[in-house]
Amino acid sequence: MRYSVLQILRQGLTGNRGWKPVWREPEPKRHYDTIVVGGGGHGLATAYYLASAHGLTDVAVLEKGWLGSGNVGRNTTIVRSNYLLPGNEPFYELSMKLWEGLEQDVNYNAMVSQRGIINLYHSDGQRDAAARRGNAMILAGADAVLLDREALQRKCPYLDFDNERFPIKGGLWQPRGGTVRHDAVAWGYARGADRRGVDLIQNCEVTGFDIRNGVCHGVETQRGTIGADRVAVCVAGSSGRVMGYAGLRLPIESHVLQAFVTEGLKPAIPGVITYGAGHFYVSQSDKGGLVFGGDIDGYNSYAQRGNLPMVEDVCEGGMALMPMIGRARVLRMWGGLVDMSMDGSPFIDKTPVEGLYFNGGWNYGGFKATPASGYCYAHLIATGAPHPVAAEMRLDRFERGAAIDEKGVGAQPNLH
Amino acid sequence: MAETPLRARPALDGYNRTVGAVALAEVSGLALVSAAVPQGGDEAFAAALAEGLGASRPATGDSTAGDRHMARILGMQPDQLFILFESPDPDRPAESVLAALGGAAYVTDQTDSWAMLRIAGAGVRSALERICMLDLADEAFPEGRVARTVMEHLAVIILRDGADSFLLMSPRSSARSFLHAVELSVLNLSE
Amino acid sequence: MIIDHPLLGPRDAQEFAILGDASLIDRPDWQAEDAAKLFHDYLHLRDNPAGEHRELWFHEQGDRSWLVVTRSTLTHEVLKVELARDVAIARGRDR
Amino acid sequence: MSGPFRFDGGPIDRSVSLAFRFDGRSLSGHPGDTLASALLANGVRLVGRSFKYHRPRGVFTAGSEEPSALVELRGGAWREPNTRATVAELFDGLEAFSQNYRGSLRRDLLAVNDLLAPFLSAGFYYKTFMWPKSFWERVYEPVIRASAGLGRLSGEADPDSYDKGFLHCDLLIVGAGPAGLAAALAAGRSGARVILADEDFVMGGRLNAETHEVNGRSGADWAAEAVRELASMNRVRLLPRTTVTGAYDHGVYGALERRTDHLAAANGKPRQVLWRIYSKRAILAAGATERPIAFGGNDRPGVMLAGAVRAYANRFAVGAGQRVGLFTNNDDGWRTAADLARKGVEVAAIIDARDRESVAEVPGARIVMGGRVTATRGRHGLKEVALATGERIGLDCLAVSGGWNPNVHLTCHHGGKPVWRDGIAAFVPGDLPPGMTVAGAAGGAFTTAAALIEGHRAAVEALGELGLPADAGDAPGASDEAANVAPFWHVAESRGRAWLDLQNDVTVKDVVQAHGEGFRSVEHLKRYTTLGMATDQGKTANVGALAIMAEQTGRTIAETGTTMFRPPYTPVPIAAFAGRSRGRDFRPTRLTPSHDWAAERGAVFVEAGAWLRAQWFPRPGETYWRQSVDREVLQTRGSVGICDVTTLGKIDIQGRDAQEFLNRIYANGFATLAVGKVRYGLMLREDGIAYDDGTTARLGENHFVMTTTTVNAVLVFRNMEFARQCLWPGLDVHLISVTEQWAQFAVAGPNSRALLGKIVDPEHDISNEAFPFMACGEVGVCGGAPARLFRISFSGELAYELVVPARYGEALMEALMAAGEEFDAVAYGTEALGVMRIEKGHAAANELNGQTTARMLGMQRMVSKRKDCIGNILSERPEMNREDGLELVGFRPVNRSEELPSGAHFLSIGAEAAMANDEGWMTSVAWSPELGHSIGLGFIRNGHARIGETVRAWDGVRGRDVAVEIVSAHFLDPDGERLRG
Repeated sequence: MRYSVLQILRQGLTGNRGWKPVWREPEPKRHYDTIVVGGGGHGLATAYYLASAHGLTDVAVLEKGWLGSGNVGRNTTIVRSNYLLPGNEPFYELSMKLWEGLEQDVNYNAMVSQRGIINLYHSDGQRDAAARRGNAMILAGADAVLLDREALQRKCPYLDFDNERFPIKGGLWQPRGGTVRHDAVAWGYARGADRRGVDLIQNCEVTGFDIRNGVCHGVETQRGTIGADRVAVCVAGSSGRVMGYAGLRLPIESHVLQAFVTEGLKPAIPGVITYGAGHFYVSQSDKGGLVFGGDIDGYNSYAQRGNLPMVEDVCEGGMALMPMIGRARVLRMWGGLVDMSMDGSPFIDKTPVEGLYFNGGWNYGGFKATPASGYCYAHLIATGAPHPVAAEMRLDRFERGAAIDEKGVGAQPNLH
Repeated sequence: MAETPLRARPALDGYNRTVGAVALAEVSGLALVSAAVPQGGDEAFAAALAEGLGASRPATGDSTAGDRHMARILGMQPDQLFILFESPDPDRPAESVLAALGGAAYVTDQTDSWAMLRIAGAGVRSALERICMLDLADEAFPEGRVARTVMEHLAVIILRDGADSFLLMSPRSSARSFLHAVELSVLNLSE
Repeated sequence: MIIDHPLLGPRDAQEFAILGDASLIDRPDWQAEDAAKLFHDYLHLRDNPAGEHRELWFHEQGDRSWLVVTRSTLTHEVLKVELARDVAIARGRDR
Repeated sequence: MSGPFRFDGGPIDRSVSLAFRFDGRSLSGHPGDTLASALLANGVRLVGRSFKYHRPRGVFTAGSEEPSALVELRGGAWREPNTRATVAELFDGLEAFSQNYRGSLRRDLLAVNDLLAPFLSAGFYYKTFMWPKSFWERVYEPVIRASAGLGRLSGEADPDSYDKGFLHCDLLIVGAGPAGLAAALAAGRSGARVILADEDFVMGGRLNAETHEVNGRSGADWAAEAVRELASMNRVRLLPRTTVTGAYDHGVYGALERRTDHLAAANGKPRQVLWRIYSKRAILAAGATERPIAFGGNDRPGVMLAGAVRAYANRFAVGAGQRVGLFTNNDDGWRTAADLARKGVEVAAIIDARDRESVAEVPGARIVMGGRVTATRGRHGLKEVALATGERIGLDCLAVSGGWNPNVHLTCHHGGKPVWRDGIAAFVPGDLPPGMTVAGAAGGAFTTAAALIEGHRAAVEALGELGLPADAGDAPGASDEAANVAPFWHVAESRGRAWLDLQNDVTVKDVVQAHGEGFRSVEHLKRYTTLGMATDQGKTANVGALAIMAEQTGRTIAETGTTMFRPPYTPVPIAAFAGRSRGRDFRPTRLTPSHDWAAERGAVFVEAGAWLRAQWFPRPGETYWRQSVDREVLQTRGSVGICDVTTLGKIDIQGRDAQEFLNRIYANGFATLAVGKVRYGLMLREDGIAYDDGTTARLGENHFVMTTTTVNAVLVFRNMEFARQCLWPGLDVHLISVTEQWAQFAVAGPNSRALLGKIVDPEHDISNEAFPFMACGEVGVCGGAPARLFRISFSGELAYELVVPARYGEALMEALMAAGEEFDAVAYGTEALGVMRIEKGHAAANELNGQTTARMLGMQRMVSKRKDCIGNILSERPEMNREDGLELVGFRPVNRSEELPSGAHFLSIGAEAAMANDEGWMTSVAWSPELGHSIGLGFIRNGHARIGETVRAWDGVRGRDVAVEIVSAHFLDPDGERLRG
């Protein structure tokens, strides 16, 4: 069923009883060409691009819960390609370009909304770093505008420019940045993959790998062993747990990142704002809630919940930056399981086990990477070679001394 | 030792204010010296402490009183103590401690590192509960108890030096922010 | 979170800074044949368990002790707290 | 009586009238009223509009679960959107406005959405608005955004203040209804430290809303007496108006106390206090929330929950209608009819979905057992209901009860999943957070008697677990009420839309459609339809919707499960979480010893981390910052300048093994530093990256003092403690920060020695011979003040750093300036400091940004390979030692009049501006007044080999492109003659 205005009119006039299921609920086959482990955003995108870009449709996505229950189901929805380092920026810019064509590509409105993202600076040193970053972005084909205080004030008059502690001096603006309705990304990719023949299998947790003589032949699941020529793991916060089944240790720790949404409000904040003197970033959803977040709690956790000190820290940043949000009420807060890597950058790579692939280490920033992650992972799986923009995202980079450390804090995941 | 013509400025400029039942006052004139115990030197240190200051060594988190120089010994870290006392030579308190302890500890002057503020009075714990995460109830934090903690993003050493009296110490450079935090806690509760 | 400090009793985790896996105590021998690999693994690779995790916490706003906290990463339950110095000595670290 | 809907009696203080305004209309109520009860008492039924279809909405509940009666409270900067009228305490002068409409509340233009409802079904927006592509941001989305949302922020800074606080207790009791009060009495009488928190402004919970008796007296009276007794206990803390919003780890709870929201003005006191409660045990006695039944047109103002109608009658003495009906599936609902009838309200009909005999006789009421309400009528408020039989009954209020849901929310905050209990047709708590027990209705014990017993018992058990004495006496007693309930979720015979989520406009049809489209897990249902995502988080909506999904899938409700409840229990203002930390108080401010001195001289200050530092000192006539900075640089280099450098981290290091320890902390050798000498040190992280540098002086055999950069002071100390305690616990070394202890001043320039000669007491020889470059020692200054002198130089000039106890810092600054008058000494700020260090090619924060190797800094030979030190091994990794790696060099513009852009990237001449050709970047730039042109430092591939080459400093983000020449980073005095002179 193709979605369109006409379809809506047709269905509306017939009591909305004719809508078809967005995806099938197939029984797993005994063998697939490729199994993607993890039905979050990246896994679904990988399956979609395996089918749409490489014609590989003998593919199953195995999801232990419900489709989209990964971090694509709980994040702050920001998309941007404002990275600094050559190992990252071209990859995120590819992702941005894919976002820009996503909805027409998958025939699903994911509300890709390019209302812009601004990272504020508060000192000359931060301005210099912003300029360096802006230049790196433009060199990689992205867009960047360095706003001085006056230009920024025209765009965002509600910020506390004269904050008595850390006055705002300007910002680095990426006009093409913005937000995307996160669940719809999962559903759009799922629907696109399903329509191309990919089996999406929910409530099917992978409990082990079938590895013989260093070669992976499939996976063990709650619903039995399923064979595959290639197994592509894509489980974000569960990376350590799942790859442990294959005996692999990773440069990754699982942490908790909290995020927040307020009650619905009439439009108050047009784009995405990121504070430069505290841990706080915010946007406003189309429903009206202020969606915001900050730093990770800092301790290793699989519990998907955080604690009060970080809640307070984030809200302190918000109040220092834009005290007009003080009377907006936090409606809901949640904790996501994030796969923090040793340099804050991800991995899309083969593993020492033949036929076993790994995608992870997305830290707290995996959502924006969803399309490129799927695209480059599919490229690696289908062609055997890394996609050029993901060529630095290798598991051996620490041995080589080629960390991609945007923040410059070294091999301590809770600082990234 | 010559008396220097350099004017000493107290960290809180001699602040002193009473709001309702709570009195806030800067404590000045006391010296503070840290004493680190060399590895393997615990016994020598205990003996020197008894000999030089007439004090026993407190456990970490506790304090003891000495019988010389009004000294109070604060157990700050497993191998480090603070000695709060009236220094015979206010400009060289570390040397005074070194003399008293006969080299049984590595000493470092901390007098100017901390702004010292005493908060006392009937409402004192209600005011402190707005900024201090420690349990200050009698059973949990009796007189003589000491802790380093954090209040309103500031490092603070808190010593209970009376039933309704606490000595607070916070880094000198942020003394004004610290005073503001404590003062506001008192004001927020006042009628 | 509350860390039950072995010397000071229960203290709010907000007083602490967290480093990570307690295996960071086991710094390799710099003169080992394969020191490069040992240091790489030591600094970068993690068991990252979903369950009991031994980790290093620094009581920065407290008594400045480094602690080894054994804690469940599934429930956050704290199972054991030790002075890291004692752990290090027990693991053979000295000078 | 203050209106036709107001009864006699009840705990409402009629001796005082409170004037208030709703949408500009002047109305009045009494102390004890909420805004909702006062509106109902005044006959106001239309209160707001729903989120999506803009349907009329009225008061639906009497508590914090309210989905419909949301208002903007107060005006101006105090405006508080989406405030539940049902919990807003009335005060004199209260002003409230309805929200979410265009035009007027009665004639909302956006109500057109309701007519288009067939085309706005669940998830319609995912299926359209995709063409043309560019229309999303420009056309569709702005329209959607403008019509979505609910209330409006004021757009002004929140003018109130907020506070935080920390409380400790043996037992936290959440909720002061019968279970909570019984628990508090038992624990309080036993002498335990107890905190009893309740979100209401009157403690007692449902006892105030019902006519039950406790210990032979009215429940409300018993509750009031219990509260009085508890208030007299000094180890019991009562927190009314306090919502426990979240259960965190290890017995920590977050609670929001509303301290001035019931007052006309906060009078400078904190509006709300966010408490962090440390509890050893907690009892959840949060009661239960009634749920509705879905039927056609069940969203109309006048359709209310039965328990709420009862609460308005009994507690607020307000009739929610004048001709009331009841639609129920349980016995409890019948109490509403009985209580209203007792108040003299006309109860016109009782429709009970259960096909059984009538529960009670209610005079004048038409009783329909096995009945169904299928539809309602009334544009802005209920006028009539229709039954499945076709019968129509005129009503202005329909009280609906579909049973009660235990308030399990806090039990889920650690991931516990509620479990379905058939007997009460409701979810009850599953796994509990450690230390928590549940008592009363929150656990499914719906009778008052059971709540009292459970509360009492829970307290006694908690004390037992804590090893505390329990001397609690007997539990209070109450007469048990019948509580038969038969699950009944929606009226299948309804043809019109039947609402589940009143605020977000989710109807039974939406759930059916979601199922048809494959969105069948509860999470998919929620996300696809927006069920339960409104400000009430679906407190009255979720279970009904789950039941309908269960019907669709043919599974039980238990199998269907429920979505996660997460904090906060009710919404909390962002400002409350922030407390005082905003504006000036966002973070502490650190001031240098010479701050006031500098401020008096008009210095411009700059934030450097937590510090405020003097950036430059403008003099009269200087209109542009660089005039001041150039003067400060030239005067320093020409004669002498003084700069407060107290912000540097300082660590006192002592011990028999202090030297060996330093040798392992620093990458360069420290094994041979003599007493009385200073050495530059470079610190690596274990990954081999250079992260800090500074100097360390040896003051004695076992005594060193280290300086770190300002920003890394805390991290360096932490890392050194780690090395000391965890890596080499056998070394005798001890650390203590002395950053705050010492005021430190750089005295730099050719006349610095002469100046210091006037300050340092004469018995100390500071001649070049006696006190050469990199010497240090303890001295006296100004006639005996203790001081330390270090002969080190960041400026490249003959220079010293002079250190005195912080209390003398300000006076020393004055003394230095006075002594320097004859040399025309100048105070210089961070800007001049920066210029001079760039002129000397010294790396600072812009270069040491955590991505820099010693090799990039040209210091690879300093990293001693003959010793163990942090970072040594991993600094040898191949990619960090590439032949064509980045190297720090200097840059100057080919056209000397051009200014260099910091942050520019380097491209070879003729190379296209693309990432593949990126060769590095400019880290720092300055105007060198001595050279008379702009200079820069930067990292560029193979820099040293390319000195003399011209490249582009490409700064596309600012539209600039400057031809620059690669030069040595040492722009001035490359051989360092000045500093040794």
